[in-house]
Amino acid sequence: MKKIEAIIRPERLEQVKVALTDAGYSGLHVESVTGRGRQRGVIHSGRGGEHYTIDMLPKVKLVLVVKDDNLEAATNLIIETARTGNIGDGMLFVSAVEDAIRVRTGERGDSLL
Amino acid sequence: MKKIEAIIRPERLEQVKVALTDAGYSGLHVESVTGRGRQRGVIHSGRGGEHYTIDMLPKVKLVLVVKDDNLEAATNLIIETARTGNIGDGMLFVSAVEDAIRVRTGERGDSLL
Amino acid sequence: MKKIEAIIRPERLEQVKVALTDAGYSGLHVESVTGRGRQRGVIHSGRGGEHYTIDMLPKVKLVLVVKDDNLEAATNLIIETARTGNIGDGMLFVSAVEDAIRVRTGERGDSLL
Amino acid sequence: MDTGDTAWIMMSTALVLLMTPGLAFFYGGLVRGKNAAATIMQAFVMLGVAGVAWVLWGYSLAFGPDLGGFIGNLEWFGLRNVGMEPGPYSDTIPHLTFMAFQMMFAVITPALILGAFAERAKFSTYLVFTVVWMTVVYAPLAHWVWGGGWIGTELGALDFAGGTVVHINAGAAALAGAIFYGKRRGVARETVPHNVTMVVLGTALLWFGWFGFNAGSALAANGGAANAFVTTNTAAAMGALTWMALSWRYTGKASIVGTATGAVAGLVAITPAAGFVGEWPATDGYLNAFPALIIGAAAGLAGFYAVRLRHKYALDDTLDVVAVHGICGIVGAMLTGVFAVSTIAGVEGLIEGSFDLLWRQLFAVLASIAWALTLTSAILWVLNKKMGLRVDENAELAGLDRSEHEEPAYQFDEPGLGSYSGGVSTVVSGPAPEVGQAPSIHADDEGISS
Amino acid sequence: MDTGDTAWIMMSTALVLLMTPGLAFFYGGLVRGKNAAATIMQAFVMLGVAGVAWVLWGYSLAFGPDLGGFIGNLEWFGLRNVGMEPGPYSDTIPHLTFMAFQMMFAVITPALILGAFAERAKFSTYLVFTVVWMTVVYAPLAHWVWGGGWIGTELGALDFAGGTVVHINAGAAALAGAIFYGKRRGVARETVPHNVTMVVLGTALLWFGWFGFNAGSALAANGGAANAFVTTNTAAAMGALTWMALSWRYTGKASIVGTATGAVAGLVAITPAAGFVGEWPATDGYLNAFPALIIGAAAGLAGFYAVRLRHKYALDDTLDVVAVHGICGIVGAMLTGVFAVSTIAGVEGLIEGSFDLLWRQLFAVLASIAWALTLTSAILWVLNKKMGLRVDENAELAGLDRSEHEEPAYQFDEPGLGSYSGGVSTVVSGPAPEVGQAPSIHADDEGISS
Amino acid sequence: MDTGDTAWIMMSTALVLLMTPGLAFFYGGLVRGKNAAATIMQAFVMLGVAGVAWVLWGYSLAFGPDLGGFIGNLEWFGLRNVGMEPGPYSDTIPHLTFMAFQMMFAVITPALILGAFAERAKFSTYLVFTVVWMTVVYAPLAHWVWGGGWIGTELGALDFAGGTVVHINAGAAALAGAIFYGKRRGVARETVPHNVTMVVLGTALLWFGWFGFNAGSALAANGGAANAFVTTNTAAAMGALTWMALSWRYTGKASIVGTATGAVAGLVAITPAAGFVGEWPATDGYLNAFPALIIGAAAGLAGFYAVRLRHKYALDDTLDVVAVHGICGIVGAMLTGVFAVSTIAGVEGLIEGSFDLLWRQLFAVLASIAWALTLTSAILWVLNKKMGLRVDENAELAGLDRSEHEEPAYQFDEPGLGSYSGGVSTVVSGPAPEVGQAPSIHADDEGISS
Ligand SMILES: Nc1ncnc2c1ncn2[C@@H]1O[C@H](COP(=O)(O)OP(=O)(O)O)[C@@H](O)[C@H]1O
Ligand SMILES: Nc1ncnc2c1ncn2[C@@H]1O[C@H](COP(=O)(O)OP(=O)(O)O)[C@@H](O)[C@H]1O
Ligand SMILES: Nc1ncnc2c1ncn2[C@@H]1O[C@H](COP(=O)(O)OP(=O)(O)O)[C@@H](O)[C@H]1O
Repeated sequence: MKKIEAIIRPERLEQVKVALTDAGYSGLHVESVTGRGRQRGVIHSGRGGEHYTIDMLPKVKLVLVVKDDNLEAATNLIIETARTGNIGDGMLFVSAVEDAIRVRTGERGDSLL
Repeated sequence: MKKIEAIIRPERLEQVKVALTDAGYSGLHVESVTGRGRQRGVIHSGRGGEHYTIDMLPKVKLVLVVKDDNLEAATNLIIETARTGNIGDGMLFVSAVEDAIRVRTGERGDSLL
Repeated sequence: MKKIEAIIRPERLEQVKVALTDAGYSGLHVESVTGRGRQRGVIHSGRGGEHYTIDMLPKVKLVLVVKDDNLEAATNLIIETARTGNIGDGMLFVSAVEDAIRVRTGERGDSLL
Repeated sequence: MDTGDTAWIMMSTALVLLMTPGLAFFYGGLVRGKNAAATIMQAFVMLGVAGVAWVLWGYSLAFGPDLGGFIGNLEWFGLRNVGMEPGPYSDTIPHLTFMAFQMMFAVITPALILGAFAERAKFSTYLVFTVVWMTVVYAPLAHWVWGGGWIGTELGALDFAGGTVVHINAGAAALAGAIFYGKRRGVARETVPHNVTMVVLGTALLWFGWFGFNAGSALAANGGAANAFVTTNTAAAMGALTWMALSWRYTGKASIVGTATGAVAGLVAITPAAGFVGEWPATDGYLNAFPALIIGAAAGLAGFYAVRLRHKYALDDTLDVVAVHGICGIVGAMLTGVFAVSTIAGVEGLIEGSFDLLWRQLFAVLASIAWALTLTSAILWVLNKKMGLRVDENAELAGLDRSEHEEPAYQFDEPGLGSYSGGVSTVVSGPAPEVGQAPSIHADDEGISS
Repeated sequence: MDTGDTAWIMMSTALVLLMTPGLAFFYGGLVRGKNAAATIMQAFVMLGVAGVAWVLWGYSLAFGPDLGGFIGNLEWFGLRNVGMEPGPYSDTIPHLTFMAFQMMFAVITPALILGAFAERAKFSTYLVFTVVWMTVVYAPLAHWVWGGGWIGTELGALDFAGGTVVHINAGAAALAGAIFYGKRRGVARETVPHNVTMVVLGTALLWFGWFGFNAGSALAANGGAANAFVTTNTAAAMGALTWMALSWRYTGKASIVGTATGAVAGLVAITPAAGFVGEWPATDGYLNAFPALIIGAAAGLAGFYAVRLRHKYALDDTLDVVAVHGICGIVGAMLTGVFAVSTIAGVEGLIEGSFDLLWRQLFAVLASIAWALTLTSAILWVLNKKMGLRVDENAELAGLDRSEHEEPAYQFDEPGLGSYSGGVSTVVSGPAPEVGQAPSIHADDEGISS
Repeated sequence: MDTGDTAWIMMSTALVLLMTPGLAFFYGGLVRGKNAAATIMQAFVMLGVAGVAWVLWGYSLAFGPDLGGFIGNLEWFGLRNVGMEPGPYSDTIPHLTFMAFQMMFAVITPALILGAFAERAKFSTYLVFTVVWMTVVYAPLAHWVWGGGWIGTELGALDFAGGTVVHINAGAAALAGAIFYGKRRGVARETVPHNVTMVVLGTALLWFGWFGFNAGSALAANGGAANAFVTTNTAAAMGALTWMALSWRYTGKASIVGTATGAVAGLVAITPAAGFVGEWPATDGYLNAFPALIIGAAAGLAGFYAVRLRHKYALDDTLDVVAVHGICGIVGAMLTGVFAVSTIAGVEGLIEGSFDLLWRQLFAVLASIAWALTLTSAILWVLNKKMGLRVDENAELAGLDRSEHEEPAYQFDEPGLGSYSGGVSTVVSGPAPEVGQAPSIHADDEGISS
């Protein structure tokens, strides 16, 4: 089992979700984060006619645990749907998950995903 | 060291926290997430007399890092306390943690957990 | 690649961010969490002249994915900058990351970090 | 008819109207976020419920031609012959204006009670309760005190703007409410207010509107109104400072919510007294500010310790209606008997040496409590049997916003993020579920029971 | 001059002023969080825009000396000779007070329209639109109805406080707006209100202010004002209950936002009727409350089903201005023809047996719709060509708060946390970008296009 | 006595009362979320503090029988002989009403100052400061200008509703405050407003209340009040548009907070002038709107550039009180000398060819600044020695809501989630810590110092 953590633009979440649903990935969860990378920040205008650069930008972290076999496909799907081609599109990290358990039933393993 | 990430119902968090305390797990943290799985969504009523289904549901992600030996016990405790038997009870993921460090003292390792 | 998850005081985030920038770590993201550990909680005063202890404290989870070589340096930097010496300074967890991908370009691996 | 008086009472009516949303925000800020919108709704909807019931039958029962000192008859049903000319209660303002002014009192009084059973009340039962309560409990008491009934005319107790009719009445009903509804689930003693800024907003609107409540009760724009205006502000200010000082004494911190609550406590206590107290001693007008200062301070003290006492006992009067409206209302009604002066009130209070008024005040207080407590208990007992007072456990844990209205108060984030949000993916507009057979708050979930 | 009348109309003017922020919060609560501040701004800024334009030319065009029944001339430009003495419209209040009272109507009417194209309007074009619209559409219609023009004097249709001038006018303009602006991107049918508590706050301020709007339109503190005050409150209460009941019927839940909307619908519908209806039947004053109750209920019904109907069609009238102001305005204007009674209105409505007024009302309604729809469409067509009505897709997805104002509504958390926050690290105060060539909302980003 | 005048001034008093909560929200929205409740509290508590101090000694010092043109004596202590009959300041309203109206000015003026040292002030010291300041700085200045003292009677400078007494006074005190309190920790130049919707709410309440402030200062419901009402609205509208245009010019975006601030700037500047300007030129009443339009525009310009200037220097006047109240107050006081006309003000301004008034205005401005700056500095210097003005670093970083009041403004989420929430697990109600020895905000933590 692999965990995909994709930090993407909030505006793209809806499309990515739909794409994942269509591809059969129903389980997922998202968190609200702020991040920085290449993108320098977001501009805020003050009442004195100034610009402030806020160095942390609002992003969404989408977390998806998949079977090892689906990793490549899910990764590509997310990347392609989330991409706009501009700085700030985000990053995706992959790590290993050892077990998954359904709280309701206590079932374990790959079959839950 | 193992990391347990349990995505559970917000309404059950208090009980799970108490159960963990009683069992001696004092350290933990929680995040507010929204997720979807088997549960189809939450219903919202509009002023025009319609129902909207919001496909993402509010959940809590409880994160607990435990010694390898305690994994099974902690997992079971969380599952049992968080369970209501209805769809939407959540999922629990386990992954490996390589190190833990206390910021205040710089101490490392299993003994912190 | 390693993932550092540092749960620190919200008040120290700004300094840690600046220190990381100065040391050349530009990419990172943060999440708002509440946690408990050694610290017993935060006090709330009610209108009836009572104190309530809220057992969960607001913390920031700073997430930083680094090359294996930089793990030690980044960890120390965070610990030192986030430390105040009082209970409640937080914990830092390290785990393995298998891959990193830039959404915009599809590039992979260590060189992104 | 006098245009100045009419202008002032129309304006006062508008001010009192604003108190109900003020109360909605005061209460709404104090509850937990998952009940914020539902609590605000419970207060706000009274503008509709009592607004309609009052013009239909409420006004006629309370102020219509007297039946044996006990209640008005239904001659004025649907505002029959309540018109643009002055009515029996004032020569200088239109009868309709007097009716509208009184309506706003009938709107806010049932809303006050909801604080006792906030965060667990079933909305449908609540609506039935308020209609019955306004008709059966409120209208007769208003008649007794102001509509030509026995308390005002025979007993001769004083109640300038609603110490008995509004606050003691609501406070006693709240006691019955807290008992009959029972405790909230999973709440140790008190919860943390979800929005302190909203509490202050509500308090500000209440304070602002209370000038209409009290100074408007003079039914004229004259010196009496001016006096009521000043005593009102002074008691509120003193109540706020007193409560703030007490919270500071006990926790080492000045409580913001406590300061706001103290202002409300002061306003409650001055309500029955506002237009009757002022000069002290009467002979040379020395220290006109003191009666109101003392009443405000007494209200702050009484309210604060009543809240502490309530914490000691098992009573889950969620928003402390008994303490703030019941106890402070009693304090105000009794101190009216102390500080009333003949030059203003036309009757001597204790400071002019007469115990007489004090006894009459006590009697009126006890009669109001007995009346409200008994009847409210009876109503709640029946409603509990027939409809159920509370939502079920799942609904209570999920919060009333979601379970009773399917409308969370806040959705700050982008769809798919944050707490109660999510992308609107499907719009299901039919088939309509039957009324009464409400759907589960989850699309495919039988509930979230433990 | 009468001090009581003057006091009441000054106060009414202040009350109507407060309705524009009220509307700002009503609308602001209904939109998504990323557009909250921008939507509030669009309403709030009308206090500035129309506040200046009205004293310069608007008042003179609408109420200045008549030119052929069609428009006022510019003799009163810049308030020339509009002074402290009574003017032609009332003997008992200063001319300036009448002017100020009317100004507040000119402030809120353009603001009403923005609900139709909320969440996508370009701010600069919006400003130009409102100035042109107030001058070209609003001022003439106000003149026709109240300023000595043909609808009021020749046709003899009734409009007490703005059924045609304000609500039908704004509703028809909103229809044009929804069509010309087109649908929001990525929104299926409706979005979830981001802050229900703010919706209720806005409704409360609207209801409070509406007493000035309607009872103030009597231009005196007399029985007529008292009657308008009571009909206003009654229709609002009944509208709220009606809409609540309907939402309950269809979803099994009492909608909070629906109850608030129902109150607004009732207020809209009673506006043209407020000072003309009341007694029913006129002879013995029986059931004075009923005309307003019926108008409120009709507004709740009409508004509710109009919203449902709108959902069926592709029209993205974001905040249902057509339904709530257009349709309910028409309902009110027509029912004025039904319930007007000669003792109050000086002319017989249908309940006194005469169809005459009803036809005149219908004609006035149709004329207002035709006028507003045609001219608003023409203005929007031109503005779309010249300036563009909408923001681009990136800006719309990011939300107007960030893209049009660079000021997110909320920043609750510590810098670096939560949604739209972050540590303020660099302050760039120059070089100033050229006006019109607005910088990207991201510091080094060409936009977020898909 | 006149009922219309009395109705208007009672209503005006209520309106001015509402300005203090309005200011609380204006300021509260501008600060960071961790200081929101505390900032609101600092303004709100003035209703208690000044409300009590004023009826005890404040009114007597400011308006009581004159002592050498400098201050009133204490004959009216505790409202002794301040009663329901008209007093020396007006024949048509009760003395108590005049007293109450003036009280609301004494409530809001100290609250204005807090913006200069927001986000770092120690609450206990702040309370002491406000009581002393109201007594030592405000009361004498009010006496000089309005209470029969030397500025009003001998110098003959004009101040209709508080340009010197309220705004310049508070602005100069704010300058001393920003200097003595010093800069906030870790704040580069400015922070991001945590709630723009709250800023607009505050502005709306201020604007609404300002009609009472200015038009109420006519002390009658007459043509003069009507004129003050209109000039007030016009200057506010123009101030808002001017500031909006300037922010657009510099950032390419229309600033929402800037537009709101511009409205406040316009309201500040028109305050001394409201009832004295209008006709221009006086002879044929041409262009009555223009003086107010010019004053509003001047205020927008002056305020905007004063904010920019302040950013250039090290002064941490957190919420720009010096710019918005000090500078715009000076602009208004001076332009009163320009636009006052003899038909309204009884004295000729510059536009009628006389420089005389302008010099008197300048002298009054300079005297007010010198007075307020010197005395406020002295008070702050002493308080800093004796009590300390600021909270310590840990408290400032944690935010005043938690450190000074232990009441975070917002707790939106379920217990255990989100920012400042958590399950209430233990209720510790005793033993009470000693006053002054406040507990740490963390249950077992010695603080969060770096
Ligand atoms: N090393 C890292 N560790 C943790 N998060 C990172 C790291 N690098 C980037 N991120 C996250 O990824 C987001 C996108 O990165 P960014 O460089 O802005 O986009 P792009 O890939 O288009 O240049 C950042 O906002 C941040 O949240
Ligand atoms: N593959 C997955 N990856 C990430 N999160 C998941 C995954 N599957 C489920 N979840 C999370 O677990 C939650 C519970 O799952 P759900 O299917 O609704 O409950 P149940 O197990 O009772 O059927 C979801 O809301 C989602 O947040
Ligand atoms: N075992 C754990 N699993 C997950 N989070 C933990 C664990 N232990 C501590 N934490 C997190 O670390 C934070 C700091 O720990 P705490 O014990 O309060 O500080 P200190 O290290 O100064 O004693 C806690 O608030 C909690 O969020």
